[in-house]
Amino acid sequence: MENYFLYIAIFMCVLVLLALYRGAAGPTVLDRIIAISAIGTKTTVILALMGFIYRRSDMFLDISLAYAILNFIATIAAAKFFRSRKSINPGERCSIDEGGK
Amino acid sequence: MHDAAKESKMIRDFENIIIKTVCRAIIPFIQLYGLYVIAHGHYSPGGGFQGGCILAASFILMVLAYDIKEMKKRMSEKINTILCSTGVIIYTGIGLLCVILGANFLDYGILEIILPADAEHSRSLGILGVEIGVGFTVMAVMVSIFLNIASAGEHEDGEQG
Amino acid sequence: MIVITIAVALIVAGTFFFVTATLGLLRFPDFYTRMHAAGKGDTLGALLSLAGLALYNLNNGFSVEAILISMKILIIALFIFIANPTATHAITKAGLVCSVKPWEKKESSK
Amino acid sequence: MKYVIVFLVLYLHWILWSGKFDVFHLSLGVISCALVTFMSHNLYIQSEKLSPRIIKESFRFIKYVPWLLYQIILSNIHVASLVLSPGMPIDPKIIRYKTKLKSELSLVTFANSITLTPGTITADIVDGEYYVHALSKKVADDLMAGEMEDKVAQIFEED
Repeated sequence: MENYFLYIAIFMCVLVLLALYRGAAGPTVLDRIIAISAIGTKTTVILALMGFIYRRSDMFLDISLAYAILNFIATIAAAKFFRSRKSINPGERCSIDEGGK
Repeated sequence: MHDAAKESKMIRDFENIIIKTVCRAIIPFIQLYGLYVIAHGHYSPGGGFQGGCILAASFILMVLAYDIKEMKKRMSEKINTILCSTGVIIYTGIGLLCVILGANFLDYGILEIILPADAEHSRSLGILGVEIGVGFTVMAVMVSIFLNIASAGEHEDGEQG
Repeated sequence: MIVITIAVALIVAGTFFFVTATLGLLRFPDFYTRMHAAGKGDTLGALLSLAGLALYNLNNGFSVEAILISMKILIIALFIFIANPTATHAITKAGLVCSVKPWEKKESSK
Repeated sequence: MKYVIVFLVLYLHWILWSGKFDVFHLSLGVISCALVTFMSHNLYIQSEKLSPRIIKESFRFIKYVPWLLYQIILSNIHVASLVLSPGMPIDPKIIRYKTKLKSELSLVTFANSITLTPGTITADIVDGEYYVHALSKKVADDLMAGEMEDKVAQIFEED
């Protein structure tokens, strides 16, 4: 059964690589943020699977939850950054004083 | 009149009811999880540094969902500084206590003289104490670094930058 | 035995949704539509996989430790269930505020 | 009263995560939960006084979750078929949806339900109007039928 989990985990690592393509090639920066967020969700599940592979679920589940929390906070932070900046192009920055359109 | 309308629109832009409500519901659990990581550092992965980071992350999430003013109601700069130095005092205090009792710095086994426990247990208690100190310091330093960067050194309102 | 079968079925179903989420992330034309694939396919995939793991963990009998570990897995699933749509919404709103134009069908046909 | 409820909920979680039942760890849990309760009790429960409605509401909410899961699976299969079909017959557009919900919690529940159901994302809430980005006509029509909104309104007893 552990072997089976190992195959699933490896398969999901391949999926992470595919999502990483979007992260590297995404035309806008928001695409990259989505890709990283999706990779984070997959990593949470991979960590839980690793707990079963190594028979140390209690340990790996703690890491898994911490990863999920930090992934959530990172996504919210990136979203808030672009929301208050109001532009996704580098260099073109509308400050709040003159912006607010 | 026109300015007032513009201002209210701007405020609404940043107000986000969904993020606020969800963060409100999960921040206490994140804080509890950070304390759990600190307290169980000697059994499971984690410890002072990691737990402190998670605690700091909960405060950062509070800043992201509300603003810096709301966070400072809960944790003012003064309390932050006090926590930062208290953590260092706990850490060095336990270390120096070991030296005073005649062992090396942070050699917890010697603490069995003053604690009602054998060497094994006093060692684990000593590690716990040190981790609590490290956790407080890491949390306070992370939060103050975040506040300084987010407000461009002013600690005023995070929306400005 | 039947518990293991159900658990494996759940995990495989979760993996299937992960696959469609990743394919959608690669294939869809613009940022909003990619968000549809990535945000929701991943949530359901993670939910099903974690539920399968929790079920598999219980097949060796109902000791206190096993139940606690299953509950932990379910708490992680619950956290993802609450947090993921919120993150998706946050990024979508960021896209709207940054005035990223949504892709529409007519534009592609002309 | 508020403090007690928050403390009990947090302590349940502590026991779940800790998994150790000796006196030392349980007392550490009491200290931690008291600290968190002291720091952020008014985050978790914001209303000033508690009414017994909360218990009814949470029971109805628990009944609502399986239906939501069923809907999520159905529409996820729909989106999966969209992804896998070669021509990708999608027709994304932003629709407006006027809601009748009032309270904050029901608005958020409905918004997250919309976001969780694949094919639709809540992009914004402005003055009781949802801006929803819909992936295809089918999911937009499903949303406009208003079944989900009725269910959410039923949970929080709003009409």
